[in-house]
Amino acid sequence: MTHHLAILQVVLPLIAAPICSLINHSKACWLFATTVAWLVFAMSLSLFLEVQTGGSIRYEIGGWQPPWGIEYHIDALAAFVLLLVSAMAAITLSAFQRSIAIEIPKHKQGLFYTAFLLCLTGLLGIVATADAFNIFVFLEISSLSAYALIALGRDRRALTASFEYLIMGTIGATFILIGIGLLYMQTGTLNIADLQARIPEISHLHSVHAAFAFFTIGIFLKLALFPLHHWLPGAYAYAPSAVSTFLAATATKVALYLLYRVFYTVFGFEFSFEVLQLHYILMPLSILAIVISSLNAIFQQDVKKMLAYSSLGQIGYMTLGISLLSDVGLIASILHLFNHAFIKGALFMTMACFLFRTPSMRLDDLNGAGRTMPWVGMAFVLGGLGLIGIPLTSGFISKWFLVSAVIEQGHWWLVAIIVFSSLLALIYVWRVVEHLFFREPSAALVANKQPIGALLPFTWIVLLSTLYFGINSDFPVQAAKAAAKVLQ
Amino acid sequence: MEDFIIIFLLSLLTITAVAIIFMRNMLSVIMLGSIYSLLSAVIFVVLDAVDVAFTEAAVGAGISSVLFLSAFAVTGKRQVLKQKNKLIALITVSLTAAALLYATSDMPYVGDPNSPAQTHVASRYIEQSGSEIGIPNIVTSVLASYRGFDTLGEVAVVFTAMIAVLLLLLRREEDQEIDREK
Amino acid sequence: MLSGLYNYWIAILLMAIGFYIVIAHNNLFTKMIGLNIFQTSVFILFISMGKVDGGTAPILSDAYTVYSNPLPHVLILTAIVVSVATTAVGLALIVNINRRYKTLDEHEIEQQELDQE
Amino acid sequence: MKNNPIIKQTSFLLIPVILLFGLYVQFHGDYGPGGGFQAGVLFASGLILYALIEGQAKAEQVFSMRLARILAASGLLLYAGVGVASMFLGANFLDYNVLAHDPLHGQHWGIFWVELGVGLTVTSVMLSIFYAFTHFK
Repeated sequence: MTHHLAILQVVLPLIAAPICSLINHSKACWLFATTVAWLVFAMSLSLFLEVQTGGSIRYEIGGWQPPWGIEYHIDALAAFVLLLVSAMAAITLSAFQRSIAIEIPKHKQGLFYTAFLLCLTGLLGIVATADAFNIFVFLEISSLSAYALIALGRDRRALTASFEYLIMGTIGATFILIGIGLLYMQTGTLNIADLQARIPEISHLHSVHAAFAFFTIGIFLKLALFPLHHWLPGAYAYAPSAVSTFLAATATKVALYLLYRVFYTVFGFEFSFEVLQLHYILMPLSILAIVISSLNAIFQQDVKKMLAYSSLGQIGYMTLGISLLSDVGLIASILHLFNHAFIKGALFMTMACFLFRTPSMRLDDLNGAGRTMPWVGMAFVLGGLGLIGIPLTSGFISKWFLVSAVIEQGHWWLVAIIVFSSLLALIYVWRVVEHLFFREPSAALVANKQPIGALLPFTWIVLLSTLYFGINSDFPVQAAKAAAKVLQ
Repeated sequence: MEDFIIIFLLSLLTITAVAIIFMRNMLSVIMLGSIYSLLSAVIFVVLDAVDVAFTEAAVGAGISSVLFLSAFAVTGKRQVLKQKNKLIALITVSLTAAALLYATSDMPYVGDPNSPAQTHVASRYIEQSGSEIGIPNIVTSVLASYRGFDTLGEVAVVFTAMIAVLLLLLRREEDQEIDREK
Repeated sequence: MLSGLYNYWIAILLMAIGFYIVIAHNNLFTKMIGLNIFQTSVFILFISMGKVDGGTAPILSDAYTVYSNPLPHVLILTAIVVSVATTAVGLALIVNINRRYKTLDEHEIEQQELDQE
Repeated sequence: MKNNPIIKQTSFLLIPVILLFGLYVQFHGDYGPGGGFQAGVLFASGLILYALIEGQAKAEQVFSMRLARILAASGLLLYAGVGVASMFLGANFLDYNVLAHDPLHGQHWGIFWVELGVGLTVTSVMLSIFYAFTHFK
């Protein structure tokens, strides 16, 4: 039975989604979806352990051997990302029941959980599959459900943000489809391992170069890498709290996973970086993303939007790690993917806690909220420290790896940029802290005793795990090293 | 002969697409979109993709148009059609088209029986599906069996679309309050 | 044969037109139609690469021996479904945007959002 | 449109033909062009035509929103269920060979059920999306 886990962890939420739509009762759907998410997490955990000891797992769907049938391939990198996605899904669903009950109209809650499960299915499917076209199909499952989930935000700007995401996302997916088409035209296959074997012989072809360009731009769009990031801040800022938390922690991470897969596995390191010299584009874009997004974050009045801009900067760190072309850089990138998912998840969770009592996420509405809700305020401070990259937080570990990779290459000026952007992070986190703790709370806020429920303990669990990984970083570092090894 | 049919149909398709750019009336745009789908369906028939043609005709010219028209009925008839960002659009589009034209320089010709696309994976479907699956329509064999998991994903996409549309369009009293505020 | 690449050239031209409509037009409705044209042109690209000279539709029969490639057909069947699903979700969003903004003009929507901040 | 006798009479002749053709396409997909998806779209168009001619209320008596939602979910479950069934019979997910006493029959059965699932889901999804748009006024 363990042999089937590779497919089951995608099929289980896929089967659960229609059942959830049939139940269509908010409380029952929540219980059902949460149970499913934890089961999926258990499956991906056992897959992860199995891959660590026994090597990667291949699964031939329909019993057809690849490249004729579709194959699943779970290697150390895929297992690591699957673990991250399923953990965040289980935590989000467990923590946000009350928040969802408040933010989503009651008659839509059953469908909300259905869409959430579908989004989870899509994200897991992208990671697990070893077939280029199958990636496209699951990408669309996750995107379509994400558009709907984002549009459920109370603010009407959620609708326009979601529409912009839909247009950009569809263009991105269609670009990826064109890339798949061009590769199929020249190789006759869709299986990733088969593509990997065949591309070196035809790497001189113009169509293969064009395919690479289409893949790159399509994935950059999905990843929201500067300058293709316009859809992201609005989408994260106006989405319901649960959706911002889940997507911020997983969606761009899965896009980054796709980037690793396409650059390293499908086209191969040699083609991507030695023939086409991709890093000459990737590095400047990463630096611009880091600097400009951090500057943008400073001037935001809405804290969720500020966090979204900060995410854009953090994506820059991850792609910067890739563009250094070294083993340490790649490990730093994968490690930051993992650590940042937890830190950003925790920060969006604290915002959801505040939203129980404050009217909005604007800075002025948060005045004094840290004093009336000290546990939440403390959580934000700790999460913010992780974001800046203070020692003893997990954010420090991944930045440490990144800085050592940079120094190894002798790019001292890059160290200056990383330090500068960390200072910017300090400024934008401090602005929020100042409003939370050093301003007088409004009378309405003091009087508001709305209970927060399970969200607060879960916020702290996520937060403490980031602190734990900051002090004892063995687990993420070993997993990231194993994952990086797969790509070499 | 077949070449001329294709060239003729592709030219018609181009004319339709160009007309859509300059059209000022939304209803005509929707109708032209429908004609565009129908024409592409005919092209698919000429290119031997009968299943695809069937689907494109039913979906593109049928269901899509019905959806566009029902959405159009809800959003109201008065719509100003203007163009802005012309320069940015032209630059982006030219770059994309240039990348693809660059790619065509070493593409196998349309119809080439020895191109990689025809000889590698696909040849097994054509040669073996009769004995492995036992049904004449190879497209069905590949769709439902060899690549059955893609089709499961496709059904999930359709299902997701329903959930998404219901989430967006289902309305109850609490939702209608927003209308009164505005 | 005029040229073996004619189909691809036209597909690229159509793709450019569709893409242009998506970016340049200010009306959200027209953007969706542009997106449809863009996607359909990609379908033509795929189906053209599956054509085999002298072949017939890939339905086995004793009368024929040469068949066109069924794999691109299968992929595009899925892609058509994905495209109609996207259209449905996009239109549902448009209908909602029209309700809350009373316009579908991108420029007017931006103006209203600036006023809101 | 409802009051035009010509449109009404023509449609009443057309609707049964469309529905029958839908059934034909569903079950003849193995031999000719077509299959679950095309059949589902055809079936849905027949019902949408009925809704346009006879009005939404009457159409929903025939095929209610609730029924559409249930059938959409069951179609997807049917498809995935075939996959799970082959898993319980000791093969990989969606391996139809084990569904009957010999592989060819197994493939036949597998494809039959899977296409039925596609048809069910597509019909009901297309219909409920159409309903959702017309309800939204």
